[in-house]
Amino acid sequence: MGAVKLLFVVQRPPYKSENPRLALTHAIASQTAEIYMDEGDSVVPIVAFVGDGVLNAVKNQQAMKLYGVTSTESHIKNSLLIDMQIWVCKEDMERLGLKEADMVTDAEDLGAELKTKFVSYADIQKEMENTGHLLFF
Amino acid sequence: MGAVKLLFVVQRPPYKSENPRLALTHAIASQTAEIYMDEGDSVVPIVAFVGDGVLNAVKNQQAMKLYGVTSTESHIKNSLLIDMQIWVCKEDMERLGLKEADMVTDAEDLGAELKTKFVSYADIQKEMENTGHLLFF
Amino acid sequence: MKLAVFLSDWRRTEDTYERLKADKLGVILVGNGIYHAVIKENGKESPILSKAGASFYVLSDDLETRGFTAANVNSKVKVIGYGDVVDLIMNDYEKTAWL
Amino acid sequence: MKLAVFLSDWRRTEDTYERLKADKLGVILVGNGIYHAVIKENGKESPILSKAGASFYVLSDDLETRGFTAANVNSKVKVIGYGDVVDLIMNDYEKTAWL
Amino acid sequence: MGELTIGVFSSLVGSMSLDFSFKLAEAAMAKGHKVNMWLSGNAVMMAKKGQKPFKDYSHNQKRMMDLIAKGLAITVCEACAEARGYHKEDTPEGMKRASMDWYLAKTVKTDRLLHIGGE
Amino acid sequence: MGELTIGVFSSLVGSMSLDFSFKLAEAAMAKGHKVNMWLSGNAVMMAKKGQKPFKDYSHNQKRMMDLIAKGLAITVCEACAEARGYHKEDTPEGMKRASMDWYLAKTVKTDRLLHIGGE
Repeated sequence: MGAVKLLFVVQRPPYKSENPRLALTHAIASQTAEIYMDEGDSVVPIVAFVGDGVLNAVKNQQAMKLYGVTSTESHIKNSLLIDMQIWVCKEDMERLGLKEADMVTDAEDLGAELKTKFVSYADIQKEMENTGHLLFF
Repeated sequence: MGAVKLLFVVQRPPYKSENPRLALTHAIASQTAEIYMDEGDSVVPIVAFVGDGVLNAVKNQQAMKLYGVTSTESHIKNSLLIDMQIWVCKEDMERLGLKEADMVTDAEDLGAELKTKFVSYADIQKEMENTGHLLFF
Repeated sequence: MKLAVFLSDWRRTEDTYERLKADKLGVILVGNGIYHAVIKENGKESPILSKAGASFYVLSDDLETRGFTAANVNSKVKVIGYGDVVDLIMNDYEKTAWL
Repeated sequence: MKLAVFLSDWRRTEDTYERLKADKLGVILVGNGIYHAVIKENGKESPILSKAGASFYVLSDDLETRGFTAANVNSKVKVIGYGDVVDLIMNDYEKTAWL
Repeated sequence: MGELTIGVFSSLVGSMSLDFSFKLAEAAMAKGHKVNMWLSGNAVMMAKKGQKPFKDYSHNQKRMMDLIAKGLAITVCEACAEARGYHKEDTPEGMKRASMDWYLAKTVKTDRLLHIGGE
Repeated sequence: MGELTIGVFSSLVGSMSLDFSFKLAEAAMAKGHKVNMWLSGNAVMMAKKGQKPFKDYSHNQKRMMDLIAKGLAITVCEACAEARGYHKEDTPEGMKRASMDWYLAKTVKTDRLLHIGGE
């Protein structure tokens, strides 16, 4: 089968449900899925935040300090560190009054080279068409 | 303390969450709460359906036949049977295009004398003011 | 793409549905999504049903669980069973999206 | 009545809040309700904050968990801690309603 | 000092309303109030011993045990627990199981009720 | 005949999306399709033996056991289970526990994926 693309689409804010966090941890698990796959197979995930889902990518989340729970910010940074693509919908940021300076733009503090991509909804729609399977959260 | 009034307000439709059903089962439990109370104390519940919560009181629910789960209709009928007041907001029924003929109006088949009361929101607001505690679902 | 979208909520908390495009789009109403097929709020049919070019389906088990029958369903929407849902997923569409 | 209302959602699925009346009304934004205190969707403040005569509060723990601080909060809303929530419930209001 | 009764229906991992409830109970007890808690619906997920404190998931067991030691009265809905496969022997030390009438009865004498009936 | 993989994240009692998933799996298997199921988030509530079949609560254990006997491949997220206090010895017969990569790997060869990522 070769490489299968998976698009994880997060449509809702963090902390009301566990599911936005699980979108990230499931996508990250693509790194270790080889043990269950045939030689040469792989999965290539992209996590895209759309609608109110962009609130997951607001920076400076203090979830660990205040509730002892890993923040979605931290999961996004871990994703960038393993070169997993993180997309955030620009139109939705603008609608909610969020600027790039308010968002997790990179994980340079962890040594990651990949940066968050701020994309238009049209880019996400195009990726929905190209991807093997869709996973909405 | 004597009798304490409790108003259970169900604001959301059935089957998306267990909670509208739990509103009814908790209210019904007022019948047996005496064992935990002092002599002369009692709780008097009313369950009011407002907003999309009125969808809980639509009749002919086939939840038992199709999913093996007691319907909210059945819990409403059991409530009437033990003389527990069931209120349904008229304005919300009208907004959703529901007529009294579409609703659980009584539990005569079980031998209940009490009937569902179709009330205006103003009646529910008034009861909120009179009641000891509010329980929103 | 040929996409089967599942809607399971009455009051929706996403706006993805309005933006989604597909060459062939099927909308399957399940769970509390069935209210879109039967309720006319303030006399108007659900805006869900105005998606251009889409085919609409409602799961009869979930309809009847909530006290409605095929007689209540908007004429744009076809009433189907679990077996039909399987066929739509496996034969008629390539991808699914549960919103 | 003196009523403390808790809002814990951003996209709400009830319309009780708009209809509720109280002689003294406190609105406590917790969980994802905090977004009403900090987000201006399409440049407009949340309609939640236009309830006449109400006092508005937001829980700082839930604000900071989501990446916001007191500096982002609408001037109509007071930032409070858990101890303040206790005092509001026990001293300032008689009844509570978690919508 | 007063008496506060908190009823919660939200799941262990999800909305964080359970986390909120325990932090509120802690703050209320620190001010000298008596606190009762009723866990029903998905909140009965607290009625299972041995929950691992991973950082990716809400974990309230430790705070709950500390509060029970300080006098928190906490009871879970017995039927809701059994339906989820939690039996008597799964119940954490100091937590009671009862039917819903326990909660109803508490509303009679409590000064305030905070009923968290949504997720 | 094809292969269908269903991923579910919804709780046992609540939205009835789990009930939907098992009925869909049953219908697909009746038509001769192979079905894989992945339970994560609150759907790991299925990973607890001995759930009592009360009529007031969704009960999927019986249907699940029947489908497993007929060849349903079902795996739950191990960390999600442990965080809720479900250990290896709690797991129903025939259900596997694994980390999330099991699900990811299934997406490679499956003909269709139905991912139910909300409550």
